[in-house]
Amino acid sequence: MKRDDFSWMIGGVQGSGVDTSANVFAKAAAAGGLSVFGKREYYSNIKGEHSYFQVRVSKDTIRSHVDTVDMLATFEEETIFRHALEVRAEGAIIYDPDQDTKRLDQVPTIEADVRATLNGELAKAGLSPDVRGILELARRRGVHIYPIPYNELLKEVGARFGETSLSTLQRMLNVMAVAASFALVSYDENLVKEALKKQFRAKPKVVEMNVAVVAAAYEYMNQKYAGSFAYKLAPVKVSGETNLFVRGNSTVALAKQLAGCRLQTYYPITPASDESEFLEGHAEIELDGSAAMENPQVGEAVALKGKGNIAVVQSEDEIAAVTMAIGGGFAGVRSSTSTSGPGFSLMAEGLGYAGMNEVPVVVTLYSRGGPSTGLPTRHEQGDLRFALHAGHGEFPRLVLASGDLTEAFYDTVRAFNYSERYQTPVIHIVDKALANSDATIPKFDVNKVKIDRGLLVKGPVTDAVNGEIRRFQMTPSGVSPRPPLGTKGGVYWNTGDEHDPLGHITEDPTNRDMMMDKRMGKIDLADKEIPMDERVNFFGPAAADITLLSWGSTKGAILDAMEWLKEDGILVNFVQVRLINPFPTEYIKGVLAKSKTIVGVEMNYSGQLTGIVRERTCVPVEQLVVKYNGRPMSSEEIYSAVKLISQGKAPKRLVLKNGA
Amino acid sequence: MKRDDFSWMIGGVQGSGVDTSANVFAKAAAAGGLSVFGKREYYSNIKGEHSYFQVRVSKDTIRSHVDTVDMLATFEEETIFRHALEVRAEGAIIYDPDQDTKRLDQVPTIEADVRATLNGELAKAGLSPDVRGILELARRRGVHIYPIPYNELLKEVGARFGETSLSTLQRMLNVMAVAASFALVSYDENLVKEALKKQFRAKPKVVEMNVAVVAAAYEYMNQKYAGSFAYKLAPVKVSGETNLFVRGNSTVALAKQLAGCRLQTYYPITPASDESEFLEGHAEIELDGSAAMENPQVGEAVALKGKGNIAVVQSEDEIAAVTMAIGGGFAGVRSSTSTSGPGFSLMAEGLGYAGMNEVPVVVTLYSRGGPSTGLPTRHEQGDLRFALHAGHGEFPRLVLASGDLTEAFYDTVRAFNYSERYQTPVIHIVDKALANSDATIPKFDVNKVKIDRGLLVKGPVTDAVNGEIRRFQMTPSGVSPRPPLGTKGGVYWNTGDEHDPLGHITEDPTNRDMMMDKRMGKIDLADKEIPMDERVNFFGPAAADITLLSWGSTKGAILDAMEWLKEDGILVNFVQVRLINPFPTEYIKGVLAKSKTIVGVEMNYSGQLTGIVRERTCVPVEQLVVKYNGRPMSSEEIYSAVKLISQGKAPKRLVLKNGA
Amino acid sequence: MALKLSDLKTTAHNDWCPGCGDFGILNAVQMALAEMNVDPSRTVVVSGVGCSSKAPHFIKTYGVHTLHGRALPFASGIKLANPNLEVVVEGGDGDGMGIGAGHFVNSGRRNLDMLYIVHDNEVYGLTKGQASPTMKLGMKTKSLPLPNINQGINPLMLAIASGYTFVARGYSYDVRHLKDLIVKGIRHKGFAFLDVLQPCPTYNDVQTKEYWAGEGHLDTDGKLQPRTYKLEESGYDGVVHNPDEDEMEKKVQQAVLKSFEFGDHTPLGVFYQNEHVPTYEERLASRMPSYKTNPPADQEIAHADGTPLANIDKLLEDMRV
Amino acid sequence: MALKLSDLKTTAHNDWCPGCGDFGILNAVQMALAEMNVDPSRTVVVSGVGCSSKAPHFIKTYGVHTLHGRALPFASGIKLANPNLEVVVEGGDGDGMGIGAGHFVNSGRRNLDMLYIVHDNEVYGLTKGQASPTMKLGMKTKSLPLPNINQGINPLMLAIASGYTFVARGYSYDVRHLKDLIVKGIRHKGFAFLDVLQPCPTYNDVQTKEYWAGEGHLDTDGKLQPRTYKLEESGYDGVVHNPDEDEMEKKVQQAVLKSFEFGDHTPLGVFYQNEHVPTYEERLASRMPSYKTNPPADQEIAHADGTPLANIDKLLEDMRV
Ligand SMILES: Cc1ncc(C[n+]2csc(CCOP(=O)(O)OP(=O)(O)O)c2C)c(N)n1
Ligand SMILES: Cc1ncc(C[n+]2csc(CCOP(=O)(O)OP(=O)(O)O)c2C)c(N)n1
Ligand code: SF4
Ligand code: SF4
Ligand SMILES: [Mg+2]
Ligand SMILES: [Mg+2]
Repeated sequence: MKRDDFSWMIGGVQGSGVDTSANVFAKAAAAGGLSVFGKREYYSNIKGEHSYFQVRVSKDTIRSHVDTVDMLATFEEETIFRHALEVRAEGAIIYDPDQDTKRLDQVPTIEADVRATLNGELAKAGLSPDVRGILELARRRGVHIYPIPYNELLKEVGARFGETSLSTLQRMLNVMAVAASFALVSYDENLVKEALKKQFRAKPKVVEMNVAVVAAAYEYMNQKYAGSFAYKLAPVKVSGETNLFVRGNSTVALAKQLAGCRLQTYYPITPASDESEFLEGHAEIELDGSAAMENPQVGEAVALKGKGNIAVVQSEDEIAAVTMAIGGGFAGVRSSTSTSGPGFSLMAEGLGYAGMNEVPVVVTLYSRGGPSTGLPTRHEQGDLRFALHAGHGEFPRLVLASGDLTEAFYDTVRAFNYSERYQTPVIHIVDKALANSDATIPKFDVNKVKIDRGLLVKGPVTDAVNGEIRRFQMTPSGVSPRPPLGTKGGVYWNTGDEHDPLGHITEDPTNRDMMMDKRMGKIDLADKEIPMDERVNFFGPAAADITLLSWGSTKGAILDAMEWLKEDGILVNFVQVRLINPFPTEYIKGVLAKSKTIVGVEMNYSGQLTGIVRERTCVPVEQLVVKYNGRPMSSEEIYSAVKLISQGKAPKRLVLKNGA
Repeated sequence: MKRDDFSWMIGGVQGSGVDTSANVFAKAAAAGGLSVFGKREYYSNIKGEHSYFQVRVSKDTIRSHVDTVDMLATFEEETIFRHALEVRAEGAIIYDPDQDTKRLDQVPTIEADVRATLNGELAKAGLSPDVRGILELARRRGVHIYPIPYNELLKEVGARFGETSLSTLQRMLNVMAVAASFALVSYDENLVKEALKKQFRAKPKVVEMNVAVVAAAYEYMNQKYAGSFAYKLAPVKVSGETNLFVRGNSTVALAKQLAGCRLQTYYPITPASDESEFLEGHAEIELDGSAAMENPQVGEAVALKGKGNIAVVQSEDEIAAVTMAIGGGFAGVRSSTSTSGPGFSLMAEGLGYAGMNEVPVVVTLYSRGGPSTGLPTRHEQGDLRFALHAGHGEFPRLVLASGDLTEAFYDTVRAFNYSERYQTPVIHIVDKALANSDATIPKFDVNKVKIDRGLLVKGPVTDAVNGEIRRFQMTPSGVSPRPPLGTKGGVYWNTGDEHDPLGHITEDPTNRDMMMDKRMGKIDLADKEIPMDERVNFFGPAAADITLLSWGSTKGAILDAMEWLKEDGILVNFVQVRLINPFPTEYIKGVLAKSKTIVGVEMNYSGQLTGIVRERTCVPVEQLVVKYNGRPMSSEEIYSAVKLISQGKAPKRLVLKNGA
Repeated sequence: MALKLSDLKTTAHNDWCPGCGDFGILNAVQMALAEMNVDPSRTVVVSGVGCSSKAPHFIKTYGVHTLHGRALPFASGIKLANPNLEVVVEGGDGDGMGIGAGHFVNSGRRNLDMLYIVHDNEVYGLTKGQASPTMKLGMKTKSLPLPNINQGINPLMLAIASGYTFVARGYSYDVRHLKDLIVKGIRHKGFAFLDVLQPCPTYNDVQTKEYWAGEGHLDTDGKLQPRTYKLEESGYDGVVHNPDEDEMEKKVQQAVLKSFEFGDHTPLGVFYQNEHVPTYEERLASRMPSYKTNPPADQEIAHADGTPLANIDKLLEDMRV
Repeated sequence: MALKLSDLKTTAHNDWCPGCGDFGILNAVQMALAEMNVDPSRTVVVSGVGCSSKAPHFIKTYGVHTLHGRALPFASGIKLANPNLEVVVEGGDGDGMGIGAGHFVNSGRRNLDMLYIVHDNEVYGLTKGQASPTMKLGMKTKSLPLPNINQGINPLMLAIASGYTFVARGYSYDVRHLKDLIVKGIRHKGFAFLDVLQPCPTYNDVQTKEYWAGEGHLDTDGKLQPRTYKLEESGYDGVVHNPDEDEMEKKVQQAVLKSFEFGDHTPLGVFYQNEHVPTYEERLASRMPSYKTNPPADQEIAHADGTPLANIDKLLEDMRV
């Protein structure tokens, strides 16, 4: 396994600018045409706990994080204690020599267990339990240590701007750490400065000072350490195609705007609310000017009515969030709500109501560490089975799960299309590892996006009898024309009870059978209609020794690992299931029939997809690779796991445990 | 197929005493040593809609209803219109000749579809669309029609008691219909009178009048129709063993008292609330006097403190119901809540919390017709998958489903034992067909009931360190000693977040893995410990042509059908899964390995258990018999279905459709 | 074309008990809608689950019979998506203030322009007469084996505390007066709450029609004294006339004090009305003016060929590296 | 043995922001428990989810950190099962009156003998500063991109409307006074509600410590005028002294009127207290006397050999055919 990339990490106290620095780092790298993948880890806390950000950059495409750290940038002691020993031999640690004497027992936020382990290692090595000791331990393992006198340098810059407040100056510690890092790998200083300008766009004064900080850091590092670090990071020629640097939440929000979602309800919850807040911040929507030319009616409407808009509503709880969104669906508006596990648990009853009344609604489920409150800011794919079965009784629902940020974008649009086409709820799972990861991806091709509103009736109904519309009339496909509430020409009813075609309650057994067949039949219809390329991805050779079977955010790490495995001559292919319901049974059966060793790879305890595969195909998937410690799978872990499996050395249930 | 039993039906408007009459009928039959099975069908309505009760009695054991009606007792027109054509040839209809001219179109509660069908049949036969017409149609099909002048007879009885109010007298219409029915089959008049005395125990005046009504009806029928109806119903010698005549809800309530459930929370919902109301009506609990002798300490407590009691609390919703019950579990009290689908949907989050904090709690899930509000008073087994997966993330739970009233009793006790032994929520599914069915069953053997409180710690904790108890300490079994809140000797914490052994929040990945393994491992432990005879029932020959695979209330109908199938020489066996989680995988694999045709029999659309069997065993169950029209399966339907399958004539998914 | 009362009736079979107070409320709603000459296909009646919540099936407008306790958020979603619809919400007291209490309180904070009618029968009708949240502590109806173990809440005070800008009480057997209140409630700009005393003859044998008519409550001449009276006739004025903080506070306080009267001397009518609080629709429009001219339900989202009408180029530009 | 304050502290790491008002409340709770010399192992602190709801981990009694919005029913279950435990509930304003509003209202109707302390910071702290239900319409904190779109509720009035028999307000930086209120609330026979003004320096830059201390609110001498005052010092008496309907109603009305004061002149102290309403425990005991002598948690349910202690023979007899 040969990595040809650069894995950089920065850490610090929650609220001290760790995010910003990682962003600047990533943007500077992306501006140089590099591929970037960022991963953030933080506690369920507002201020004070440790958080860290790992950014991996490469000239080739990368889609995941690795466990190895090539360079660790720090400006306080906790990050040193926690991460110094993760840095690889020949890697680098940048730190503030003022911290040298800080002792491990002075950091209350480090868990007792972690502290004990470190103390043990230091004692064994005969080193003092302080920053000096831990850095010495790292040095003995071959790590290069780069002290940089942050405060001194900052004061110098400050002096030039007449800024003497140390606490103000220290807000730039993070940028200095970034610049020092880039200086060590001789990255283009201007790209860093450009990134800063973008980051602090609205505040020219801030930009100016930060740019000066960058210069100072470069100067110091070049003078002191020029050539001492072997790895060099060079920008690459940017191809014609433009890249975006995006985060999962925003990607989904953007797609909702485009898909025509015009009512979004939410109750705050990690990691879902960022999406709603993005939408709220962009609630008025620009409309395509070409509309005017192409379709005079639309053009007139645009001219007359101005912009589009999305009503983003913070509700009192998730029961209200989902039922309000269903209300929007009733009114003919594409509506959705976004939540994560605890909120989704409260939506079960509402989902069933939407299924019963054939109302389109999209629930974006940001899956995080469960059960219960669980690990609110950590990773897991633990909600798949629940998404499939949430709600009492039987009703149709589609469940789709995205594997990366690009898929999350297009899948969001599809979720709305499916929900209107099949007039039923759609659950779109985006796991935490996508929601909060930042990466460079190719620009979205807006022209590829098509809106399909299914049998939505626009304009007055003409076939009402006695003013009554047979909303739930039987049709060959099982889908009935859907005039929204407010449509002229008649009226109809809706009820959570079993109902007749008008929507009135009836307990008649014959009608019951018809209605159940109508509703549940829509899943068979979807199974027939939805093309396979929206449902499954297949990677690698048609025949292979090992077939990986997975879903969701593990995609990136698997693809990255597959490249290394290929170099090692291990023949692996990979089926990524994206539409879990209706399940692509025949396709999967076909693939698995050709497989030798099938390996279920999932970030949960029980291998939920694997269970679904067994249920649908009766193919026993006997090798599992699972992880449930709250940390996402790295490409290295998957690489090692598959290697072990290929050597016949893996237990049937291999549990991955990396991550801090 | 030869039925050797008597299937009697009575119908009437909701609130007009249909239930009472069926009860009297059943009790009179049971008092004669007969086996009784009753089934009630009613609308989701308070007053005015049609309801009917079918009571099947036999000298042999019976466990289900049949579709055939031997005798229909009516006292108003709607029952005649709805059920006259269900009566078999040579069967009987008792009716009030005052109704003769009542027209079909005068009964607004009959659904348009039903009316149209009847009108069609009458027109085809050239008959008038009234009571006279429909009875004539029945007569042409070989049914005996027995008019009885209810009001006249009632007035005569009234006169003797100085009661002239017709509306008061008409409250006895139902009893008169029962008596007339029994008279026709020459059943012992005294047994009917005894049953009345039991029914109206508290009201001697009412008993007296009703007894007179019985006498009058017998006299009239004997005089007029003696010997005209071929079937005779005779009491049988009652064996030494006493029988009970019970209803599902009360059975469960009784078992909760016995099991030591001392906190029951509920929010009203059909068909669950009857159970809570029964408990509320018997909130003070007699204690076993022998306690005093056997264990002086207990004896003293009893003497000192008086009776036991159960706090039954009506909560504001089901979220409160389940979380309150968990609160009771925290305090060391056996606690439970009872609900049906819509309420259960609201409990998903609470269940996960109980799983995370290892709190014992029992949820009795009365499964009714879904999805959503669905068919609130009708039957379905549609919640199995949801019960298995309700709640985000992964946590242990046990799911058990009872097949008949006897099982419901013992399973209730087991549910509490499991929940304390494995310190986790237990969902006990009792489907509507059990909740509201009445039957004679052998008296419960209270001596067979054992209470197992698992690792509950009674008395002060002695191993607290610094006053802190390691409530979630690691143990070889995964189960930790459980001192309830309030235990002296220390304190500990609980949280929905991932936690350390003291119950404090921690996001440490190593602790996380340990805790997940601890919790989820309890299901493996349960799988090892719970004896197979509590988990599966197996009926019939070890090897058979057809293996029926089912769960829940279909048990009775399947067993009854098997007797007829045996007579026909069709070799059938039957596996009834009672503990769905942990699933008895190896056992079921073993059984299915020996099976030729495996048939999943379920009262839902998709064959939920069948899916679980495929998931766990990878055995494809390719023949389904399902029913989802809201009506329970009859033994006759199952008989015919299996027969069809044995002849190779059944579609792979056979949908049963009987019932009104 | 004027709407006739009969135009608002459906053929759906009504299965309420004979003598149920729900009938009066149903009539009043239909009379109000007819009087206002609403367009049935631009009107939506939303309900929860309970006896009372079956009402939409008997009214020939769009009807949405939702989940137990959730009528308000469903209705809010409909109104938010299409603020041009007339939305009336109906439901039981258990539905609204038991399982639905959280939505009740928080919907008051929003002030969407809708009307909410609660059928207040002090019991859970459809599940057979358990005590509802409006039943007083210790009261015993024929449906209760033992006296009520919970305190009852005062729905009017709760509504005022929750921020409803129109708070009134009607009586289901005073159909004309009730009809007037419904018209006022619909016309009110903001969220109107209307509590309706609704006898449930099947389960509640305390607050019966006869009780309200004065049974056992005789004046000195031995004549029945009705237990209700009209606020309007008593000189009470609940309306906030000017956008004035002081007047507002005084009227709120007056309404709270008035809401304590219950039992032998129960006021009917408008306790409080304030149209000077901006509606949620107005608040949304102040954030995004196009909400008013181009609300969600009116928006086109796609060209004829299915390509999206939204233009996200600017946002994409922000994300460009 | 007297309990020391330090006995009530845990070693669990406290991760609240520096300067958070939660610290003051935590101290006051610990001081109150120490003063009352409670037995920590007979005391349970129950909370929901939010910054404030982490409190139990810092208090060395039994602690139950539950689900968002569900602290009250969890606590009720514990108290019902073991009425001899001292149960104190803590939680955020979002937790209690947003998602938890339904339980808030309906718990008032029960009047279990517990204390509920709400950390009222007008924001959702743990999810980064969204407006909570107590924030007034139009208010803008630094965490909000736009002014608050919902009306705020008055938690005291809501509590009174819901039937709480003790309603009070404290301030987290007046720790001694707050401690006294907590002691009173715990001692109160019935359900006590205590709203505590809790500055959240991270997200709420309007109701800060400085704001309450009088920033921008000067008297004629230019001195800071604190924005809070003590009811006790103003001659206000919220206590119902006699079991008298009239006095009760007057005191309720007085409390409602007093609850309108907020902002520049914000009362702290006991608004209302009435011990003449029977507690839920008493109501249960009046139905089944053994509940008092032998509450659920004290009951033995099995003999030593596991056979049940309950004797259901009589009930079985009723079911015999
Ligand atoms: C989640 C849920 N829980 C319980 C029920 C059962 N249920 C149906 S109606 C009802 C109460 C009805 O009382 P109310 O709202 O006062 O209406 P009323 O029947 O008195 O008009 C209940 C508890 C339900 N449908 N859904
Ligand atoms: C069902 C559910 N929805 C949402 C959340 C996310 N959540 C955690 S804390 C919180 C709000 C906290 O606000 P508040 O109760 O006022 O407490 P504070 O943090 O201000 O002390 C929310 C919405 C959750 N944990 N559970
Ligand atoms: S139970 Fe009461 S509320 Fe329900 S329909 Fe009958 S009378 Fe009306
Ligand atoms: S966010 Fe606010 S409430 Fe939460 S800990 Fe920080 S200061 Fe306190
Ligand atoms: Mg009601
Ligand atoms: Mg708060």
